[in-house]
Amino acid sequence: MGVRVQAEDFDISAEMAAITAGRTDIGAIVTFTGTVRGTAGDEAISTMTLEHYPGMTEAELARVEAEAAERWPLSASLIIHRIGELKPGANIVLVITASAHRHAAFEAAEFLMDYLKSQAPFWKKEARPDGTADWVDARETDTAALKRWAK
Amino acid sequence: MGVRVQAEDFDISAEMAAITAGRTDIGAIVTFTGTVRGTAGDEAISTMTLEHYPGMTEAELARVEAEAAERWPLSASLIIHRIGELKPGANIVLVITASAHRHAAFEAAEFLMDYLKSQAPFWKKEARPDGTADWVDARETDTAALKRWAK
Amino acid sequence: MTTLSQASKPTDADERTVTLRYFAWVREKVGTADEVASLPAKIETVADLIDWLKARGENYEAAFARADVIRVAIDQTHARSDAKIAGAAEIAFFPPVTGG
Amino acid sequence: MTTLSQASKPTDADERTVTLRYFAWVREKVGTADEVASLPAKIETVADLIDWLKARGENYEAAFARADVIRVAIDQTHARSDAKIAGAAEIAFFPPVTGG
Repeated sequence: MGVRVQAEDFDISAEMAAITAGRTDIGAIVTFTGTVRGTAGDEAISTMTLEHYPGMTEAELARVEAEAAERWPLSASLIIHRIGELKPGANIVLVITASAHRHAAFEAAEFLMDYLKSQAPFWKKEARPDGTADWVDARETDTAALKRWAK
Repeated sequence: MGVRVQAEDFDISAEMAAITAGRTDIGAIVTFTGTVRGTAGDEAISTMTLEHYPGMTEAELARVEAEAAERWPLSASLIIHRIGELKPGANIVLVITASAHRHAAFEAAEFLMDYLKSQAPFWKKEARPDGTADWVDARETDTAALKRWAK
Repeated sequence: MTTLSQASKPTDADERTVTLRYFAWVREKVGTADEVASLPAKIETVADLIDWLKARGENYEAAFARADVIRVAIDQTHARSDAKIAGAAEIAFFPPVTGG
Repeated sequence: MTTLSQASKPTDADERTVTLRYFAWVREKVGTADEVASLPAKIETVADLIDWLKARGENYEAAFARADVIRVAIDQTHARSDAKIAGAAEIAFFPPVTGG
């Protein structure tokens, strides 16, 4: 279990190796990687800047991770979210869930992403090649995605 | 898009890099990795041997991958399945799905795994430390998992 | 622009000191990332605090113009606009989150 | 053990040559991974073929004892037990798959 907020990139193979090292109880590992797209609507994006709320971000991610561990039989999980200025194609977020069975790993990873997107205090600002920039609006679909996890 | 059946291990970071190289249209990448567990029920497993049907295996995997690409807006996908004798903890299968949006990537990866598990001609034989071995029985839950994808 | 609550002079006993933090476009509109504010005792809820802030100047008025979209955290925990702020050390205001 | 269809001598015109393949425990019980068989013309479906194979010896009888769990592929495509085998070059028998 772990939560990291960092400017640095991450390496999935290395993170997976750290999670599975010496363990033979894991049968299924799901990873989700979010990356910066080069367009927003039909406009080109030159950079994306991620702002966050230090302290609260880590607390929210840890709370969401703990809830996933309560709801699914997870062997391990990891959330890494990058901050700062990122180029198109760059990694933004990595979620890893490991379990004995695949459906638990898949569901927990989706749950973590749905909650992360609507609860963790991160904000994206997209800059265009002409120097203008806008804050990304929250999407209704991300809020709607949460509803299926209601207990 | 791609399908590989091989004895060799795979590296997720390298496979993801190959899929995403030079692309900025991808926003979400999901990977599923299946690994050999060290126990079956409450018995220890020393090795797992994967047999397959050369030719038909590749054809089935390609067919399932094509169906996923029809049903979800995928930017890319990859299926690698290992064969031969594997130790507990070793990788068995890797599925990668990439899309502009996360729900498509998650759903397509689950679909590929559900179909692969019930359609692709692979068979597992588990050997115990005492030298005895048994073919793994198909699980009803894997067949049941398919039903949610019925069109 | 000046409200009765600001016009009336509070006593020291009525005031509390709280750190206010702003993020993303709320921060840009207010013009600062954080500040320490002395709040009149009559401010009981998040909604009261937003009303009080909006009266402090055009920058605040612009930042909180659409109060319905502003999200709030009291001591780093998500809170509703009717939440009581008694005992809070840090109150943050920000747009709906867009990470991930 | 010998059935009428095997006892009767077919003419060359009635026979077809097909490769039979076996996997996993079906292969182990039959005792071979593949073989070429000459099938009497009267074998029309997968089910007919399984009945014919079961009569060929105890190893086949053991392999196909639970015919309901055996899966079949005709020319590397999944097929049902009532599928016609006319024109098939390769017919494979195996347990339910367990990969992934």
